[in-house]
Amino acid sequence: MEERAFDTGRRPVWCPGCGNYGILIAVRRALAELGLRPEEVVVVTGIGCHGRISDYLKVNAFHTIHGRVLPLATGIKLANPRLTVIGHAGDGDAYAIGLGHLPHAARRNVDITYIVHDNMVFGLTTGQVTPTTPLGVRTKSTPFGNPERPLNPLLLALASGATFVARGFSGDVEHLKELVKQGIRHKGFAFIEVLQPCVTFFNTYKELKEKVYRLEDEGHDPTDFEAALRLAQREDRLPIGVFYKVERPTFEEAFAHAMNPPPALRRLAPPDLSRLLESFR
Amino acid sequence: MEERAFDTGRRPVWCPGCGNYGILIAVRRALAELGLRPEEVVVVTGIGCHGRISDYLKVNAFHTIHGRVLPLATGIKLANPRLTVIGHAGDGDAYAIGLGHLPHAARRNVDITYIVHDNMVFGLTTGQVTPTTPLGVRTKSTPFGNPERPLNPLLLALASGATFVARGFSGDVEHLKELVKQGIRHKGFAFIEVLQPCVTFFNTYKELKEKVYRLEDEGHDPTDFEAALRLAQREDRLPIGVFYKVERPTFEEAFAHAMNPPPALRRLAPPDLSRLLESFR
Amino acid sequence: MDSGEVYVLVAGPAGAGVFASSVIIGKVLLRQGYHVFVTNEYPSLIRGGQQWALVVASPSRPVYSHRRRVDVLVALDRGALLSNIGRLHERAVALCDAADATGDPRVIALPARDVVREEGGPPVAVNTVLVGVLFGMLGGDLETLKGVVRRQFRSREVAELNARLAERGFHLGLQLQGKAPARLAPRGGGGDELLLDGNSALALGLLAGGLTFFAAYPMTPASPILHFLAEVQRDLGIIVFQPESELAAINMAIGAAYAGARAAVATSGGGFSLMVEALGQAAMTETPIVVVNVQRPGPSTGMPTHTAQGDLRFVIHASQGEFPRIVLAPSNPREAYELGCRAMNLAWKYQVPVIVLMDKFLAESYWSTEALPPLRPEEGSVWRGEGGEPYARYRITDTGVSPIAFPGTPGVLVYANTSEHDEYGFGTIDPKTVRAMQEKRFRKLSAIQREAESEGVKTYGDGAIAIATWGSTTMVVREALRELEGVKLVQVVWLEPFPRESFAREVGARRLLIVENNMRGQLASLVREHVLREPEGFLGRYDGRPLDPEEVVEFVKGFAARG
Amino acid sequence: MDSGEVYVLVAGPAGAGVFASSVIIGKVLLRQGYHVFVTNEYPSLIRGGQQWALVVASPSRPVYSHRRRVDVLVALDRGALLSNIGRLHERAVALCDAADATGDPRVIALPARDVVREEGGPPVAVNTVLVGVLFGMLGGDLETLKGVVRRQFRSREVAELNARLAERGFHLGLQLQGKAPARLAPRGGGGDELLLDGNSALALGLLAGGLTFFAAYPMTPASPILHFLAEVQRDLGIIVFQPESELAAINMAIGAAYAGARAAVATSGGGFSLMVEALGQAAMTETPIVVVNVQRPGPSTGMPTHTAQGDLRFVIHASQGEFPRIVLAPSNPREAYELGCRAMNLAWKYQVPVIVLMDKFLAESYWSTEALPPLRPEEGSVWRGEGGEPYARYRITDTGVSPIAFPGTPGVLVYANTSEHDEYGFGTIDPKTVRAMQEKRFRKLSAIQREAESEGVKTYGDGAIAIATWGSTTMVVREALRELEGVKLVQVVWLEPFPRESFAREVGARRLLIVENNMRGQLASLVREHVLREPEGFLGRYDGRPLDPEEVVEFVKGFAARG
Ligand SMILES: Cc1ncc(C[n+]2csc(CCOP(=O)(O)OP(=O)(O)O)c2C)c(N)n1
Ligand SMILES: Cc1ncc(C[n+]2csc(CCOP(=O)(O)OP(=O)(O)O)c2C)c(N)n1
Ligand code: SF4
Ligand code: SF4
Ligand SMILES: [Mg+2]
Ligand SMILES: [Mg+2]
Repeated sequence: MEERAFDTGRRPVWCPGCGNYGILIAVRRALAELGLRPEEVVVVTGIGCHGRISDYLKVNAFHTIHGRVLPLATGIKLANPRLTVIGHAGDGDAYAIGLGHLPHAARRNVDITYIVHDNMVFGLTTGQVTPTTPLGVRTKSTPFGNPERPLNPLLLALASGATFVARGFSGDVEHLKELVKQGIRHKGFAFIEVLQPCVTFFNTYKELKEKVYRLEDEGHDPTDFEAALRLAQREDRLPIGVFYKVERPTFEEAFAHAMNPPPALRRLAPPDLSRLLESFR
Repeated sequence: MEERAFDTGRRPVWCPGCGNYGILIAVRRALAELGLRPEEVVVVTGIGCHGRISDYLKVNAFHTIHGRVLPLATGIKLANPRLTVIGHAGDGDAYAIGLGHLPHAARRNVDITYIVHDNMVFGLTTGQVTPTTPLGVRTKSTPFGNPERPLNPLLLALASGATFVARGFSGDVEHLKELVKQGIRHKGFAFIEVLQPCVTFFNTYKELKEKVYRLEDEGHDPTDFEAALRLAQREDRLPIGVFYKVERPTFEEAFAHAMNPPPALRRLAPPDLSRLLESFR
Repeated sequence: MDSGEVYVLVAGPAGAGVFASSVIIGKVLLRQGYHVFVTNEYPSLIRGGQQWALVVASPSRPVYSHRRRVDVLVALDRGALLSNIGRLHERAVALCDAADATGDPRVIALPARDVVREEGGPPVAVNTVLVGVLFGMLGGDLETLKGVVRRQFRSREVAELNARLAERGFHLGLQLQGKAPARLAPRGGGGDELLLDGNSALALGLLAGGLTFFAAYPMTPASPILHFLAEVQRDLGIIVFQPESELAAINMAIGAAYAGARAAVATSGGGFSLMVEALGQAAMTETPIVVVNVQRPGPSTGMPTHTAQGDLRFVIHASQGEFPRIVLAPSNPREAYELGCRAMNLAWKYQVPVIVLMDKFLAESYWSTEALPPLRPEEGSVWRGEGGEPYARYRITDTGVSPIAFPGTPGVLVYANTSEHDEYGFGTIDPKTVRAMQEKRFRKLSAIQREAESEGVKTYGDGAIAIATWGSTTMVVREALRELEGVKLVQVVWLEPFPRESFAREVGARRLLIVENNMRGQLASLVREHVLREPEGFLGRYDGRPLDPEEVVEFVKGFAARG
Repeated sequence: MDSGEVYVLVAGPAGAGVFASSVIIGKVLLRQGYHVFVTNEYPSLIRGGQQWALVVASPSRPVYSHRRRVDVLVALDRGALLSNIGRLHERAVALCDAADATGDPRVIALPARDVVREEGGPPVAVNTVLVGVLFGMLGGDLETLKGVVRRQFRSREVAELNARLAERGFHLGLQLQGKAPARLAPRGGGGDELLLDGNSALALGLLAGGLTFFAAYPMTPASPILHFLAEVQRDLGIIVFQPESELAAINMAIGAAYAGARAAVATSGGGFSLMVEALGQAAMTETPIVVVNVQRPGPSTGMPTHTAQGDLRFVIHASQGEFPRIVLAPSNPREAYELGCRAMNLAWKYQVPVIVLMDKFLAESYWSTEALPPLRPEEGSVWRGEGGEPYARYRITDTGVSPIAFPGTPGVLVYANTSEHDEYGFGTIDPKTVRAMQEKRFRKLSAIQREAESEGVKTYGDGAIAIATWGSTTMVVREALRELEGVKLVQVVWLEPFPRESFAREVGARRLLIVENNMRGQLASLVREHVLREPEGFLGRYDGRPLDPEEVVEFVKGFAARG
């Protein structure tokens, strides 16, 4: 497969310089390098600038409502575990309105990859505060500065029991591509937080460029949970890479009784209810 | 104030032996010992067995819908910071349907006390799985055993930036009372997870009795975040007490401009809009 | 008493086995060839509240609902005796343990607790003894009783203990035959019949309709659907589970349906409220989905364990914007089964959300029901990838229905989009396309409307007065019809789209009364809107209880008398 | 051109200053004594999409809405020129930079970018030059223009730069006066008038109604209300913030209102969907709350930046169970201001949820508006603890309204309960109490209905044909009325409770047409339901655009011609 096999040919409408371009390319390349066929992949996208990615990724897609990427993706994966399911959410989508689903997807360990385009701002609605906007930043909804301490998504994912926790940077496409590949290969819930500058409403490009470094460069054992917790709290510099990784049974496995074939591939037939009816006699 | 000043005189309808009794008594005593007057306290209760507590606590109360204790309590506190606001939620209420609010209340650091009656089961709806039900446990909705790894509420609260994180046990009323007092005194978001056996649907009383120990007994510095993270992960034994405590500005302080007097105590008067209208000329 | 009917009320505190006893009594009567109906009332408490269950049985005619009559009260504690004795008629009797008895001459004190103690049973088993007494007194069949009792318990030991207790009670009862306010007249038959509650029937219907994915967050009175399906999931090889909220449940179900599962969810009003946004998502993406709403009294938390029909307008109009949907309301378990299956098939045929509107009274009452007809899932408008033009998920067609393919189909990409989109699913704001898409979605409505007209209205009896109802209230009115002449009952089964022509035709020039379990007359408002007709009378009940047939009779007679 | 009116279309890519230019043009015209209307259209994109704004001005009569006419196109790039030139009439002109020009004789190529470069401005400032050209050509007043331009920018330096650019453009424009398709005829006055958009007006109304707590999660097209209030919160000493979701927003607002704040929230359809459960909570606890829903086309995500009136039935029936509520729909900024304040006062008077239903066309269009009348908050049914009997939050009263006290009131405990409750707020299932509470809540409706009848319907003109509308469509029809004779416009301002008597009286025996920005005729369905009358005709538009006055004229004339 080539990268362009995953290109719908539509021209992205993101602002020039937007970090979403880097993510788009990283994902296309990852899919191509994994040798996946477009029809066996489903992306689920939230509402926001990030969500446009389903117009540009030539795979199956569900552009869902704001904040519900995880339940949608979970339903898809359970119905047909043979599909490769990837969720794309924004920081507003994932950490504001949709936050209630994240810890559950993590502990449930459903085998999907969840890529959060974290630009620390609501892009599509023209620049309001999100849960990851730094303290004090002025936005349209915080004209006197954000009064809320930002959320630490990595720490939250770790605390929730996620089995694969990584951070990427849209400005390092090759590295991000590798993370996406690892995330897709990981059997279980893969959480990838991507630092993605929004050049129009919160341009963090320069600062991120300076602060970001690859975990591999300083050495880190991704099976070390304590170390992952510590690294996730680092603020002076921002490590990118796989913070933590562990194998655990996936949620689909709990439904082995329903997977032969899975619901989506089942031939319709009248069920035999006679045994069930016994209890009503 | 005496404990019975906080008794509505209604007889609780909880099952005999239910852990909610212990919580009720601990809260009444805490309020009495803090010398609070019933009319300056508001409890917000969720839907579930725990939520009945507002029938038995003689203070102001809002018995809200399932899962919304935190936003309700936040609104109340912002409107009138002079009130002492206490939220009571169940594990279903707080960690299932209402989980999306917890990390935000924590990082926002609104000055309320949040007491979670964690019986690891949906009590009022007659015994289904919740996010804290241990793996493998059979309930009405998991007749073949719970397939989901339980959530660790303390770890989650710590990861979310809560400024006061504690665990209590309904079977140790005196100790719980002290925690509630500390929680109420804490200026900021105080999270108190209470282990509360449900004798009818998931009787953990014996096991908890064995596993629980007081943090004070082994010594712990509640300003040590790393230690708190470690203790929160302990499973062989279950420490109760204050895991972590730190002072940070509260959310109300961000609205100092609106607090003289606060919205709830404002005299109604037509606002002067003339300055605002200038921008429309 | 007339025609051998018997009305038994079992009452006691929560946890004392009131419901189990009522089902045992109902099943014994069913096995003895009776038509049976069982209903109950209980507070939203785990312990401490009083609850009751009424068993009605007739040897000769279908029992549609309860009545106010009680022949025998089985009181499981003194509180139950005190709070229910007022419901007994003159010749009725109350059975209770000696320690609970009062001086009322109708009270029969029995050594029930002693029997339990002698047999080494737990205190709670006193109900089994009293059920035994009941059948001894009424002249029931001991073996049938013991058989039913045994099957109620999983553990063999407990089953045998309870069979013994029932037998001992039975012998005590034999001595009371003189006091019996009724006598059983066993008839043959009943072998094929089921004693079925609305929730289970609905669940069976969903299964018959091909259900493979069910997600629900518990909510009284819909939770038993989840419990039932969770229990049978391994037998049927389907996915059943409880996610973190109703928001999660419906979005997972929509995801599953998009992927190709036959998915449904069930909840009550508060949970339905949380599903409103996703309902619109299902509509916009044309993802088939069945949503069951088992109504309880609102607003808000309201009365979790009581009954109402207050959500009709809500479910018809829920979610922003305009889209076609189907709303079906069964009145009894048989219809719950049929409409559960029909809902699945309609959703997959038209790719619209289908809502099944139940209520607590239907959901948690039991009716003896003839063997369920075999029903089957229909593939609907699914497209499994047989060649042709390039696949477009939202192909504009004459019927408005576009073939639905599932991801994974070779050579096909499926793009579902909650934003307004073109035929391929790509977002668009082009006014022509937008309009065409909106019209495409609504074009389905003409076929759906035809189905509504052809099967959306049922009638019973005839006369110069028409009574219109929907849902379980239909059963109450059917019961009332026994005492009414000149009345035609018009049951609206399809509430949306409203079968306006059939309804108008069936009502004709009759004077029209509407009876509903709500305050404001929601069916009445639909009749005004769609038939431009003001009903001549409205009877509503809104205290959390189903209507009594007696009050319906009184209302209709009063109306007829006024001319 | 007739009566000195002028229709200017500004078009360009997102980020090029289309809206800012249109507001500058509008304000200059306003200052020159014109009646002004500005509306716009844009895709839901931050960059890259084409957007436009139309400015309509008349020296002599109020402008109610847009028309299809365009006299001058100000094209900020070539794409804008190409995609909008088709909208120009024969004598119209298009102003653009020389590099963007085409051969169309109506196109006037200008050295706009050169001017910007010479003055050292950023490329985006080309719009200011072209606005200058426009006023030079039309004969506007330079000082007024420069004043308005200056005030548009915060930084003094940028303001001066833009004033210079406008002046240079103005001088270029002076040379084009011969080509001008219209000429400004400055009149006096206009000093007190505002150029006000619906969203800001609504926000001002909430403030006038005593708003002290506002929480909203951004959602187009309601977000500007949040932005406006967030900006002014310190001036007014109120709490404004953005929580994690709409679920949080409304529940916080309800908490704040319970505690004693005057609280409101604003959202669009998807967010309203998420507020449905809490709406019922407000109703059951009788906590006053104002919910603003700025409609956009659904279903689901639909078209975020476009307009529709598709949520009417939804908001009237949202949430389980039955409870009274009020739904108000302003048609223009003046009404948005008045009804914003009225909504607050009604909510606190009756302790019911009040919904203000706006739409994108109203919310983001600007109308020149006379100085706003001073309005004031009314205390309503608040009880500040002056003695008497022991306080009961849900005291049963003749009006159904129970005095509302706030926690902290000495000697008083306030228990709000979403479960059905007794007078003190304690949970109950007692049938009598339950019924009494339900009746108490609905008893408010008779007073509310009287208010609806007295102020819920407005009319314009008269004749044998009645046209009924609601919301911003009213403005389009008022514009159309200029070309129609014998038509009475009946605007329904209160949609719930429906002012059935006033409506029926105002329509009388006239033939009734209904015009709405939706497909299915939702006001029409209310008329059927409440007035038992089938409208003789319906005109709906559902492509995300407001109706054009021209199509209304055509529709009405066609109808009249058919007899
Ligand atoms: C229920 C609901 N509320 C609000 C919105 C409006 N909305 C659309 S996108 C968005 C925020 C997007 O922010 P984020 O997820 O960070 O995405 P970004 O645009 O930054 O990529 C919001 C609030 C919506 N579509 N639905
Ligand atoms: C929106 C909504 N969904 C579901 C319910 C039904 N419900 C009532 S209580 C409850 C669970 C209670 O569990 P928990 O919070 O653990 O409280 P407990 O009874 O164990 O104290 C549920 C699901 C509801 N009231 N509202
Ligand atoms: S607004 Fe920000 S996130 Fe959105 S496209 Fe532009 S740069 Fe990217
Ligand atoms: S069901 Fe459990 S939590 Fe509820 S009252 Fe009984 S013991 Fe307590
Ligand atoms: Mg973002
Ligand atoms: Mg619980």
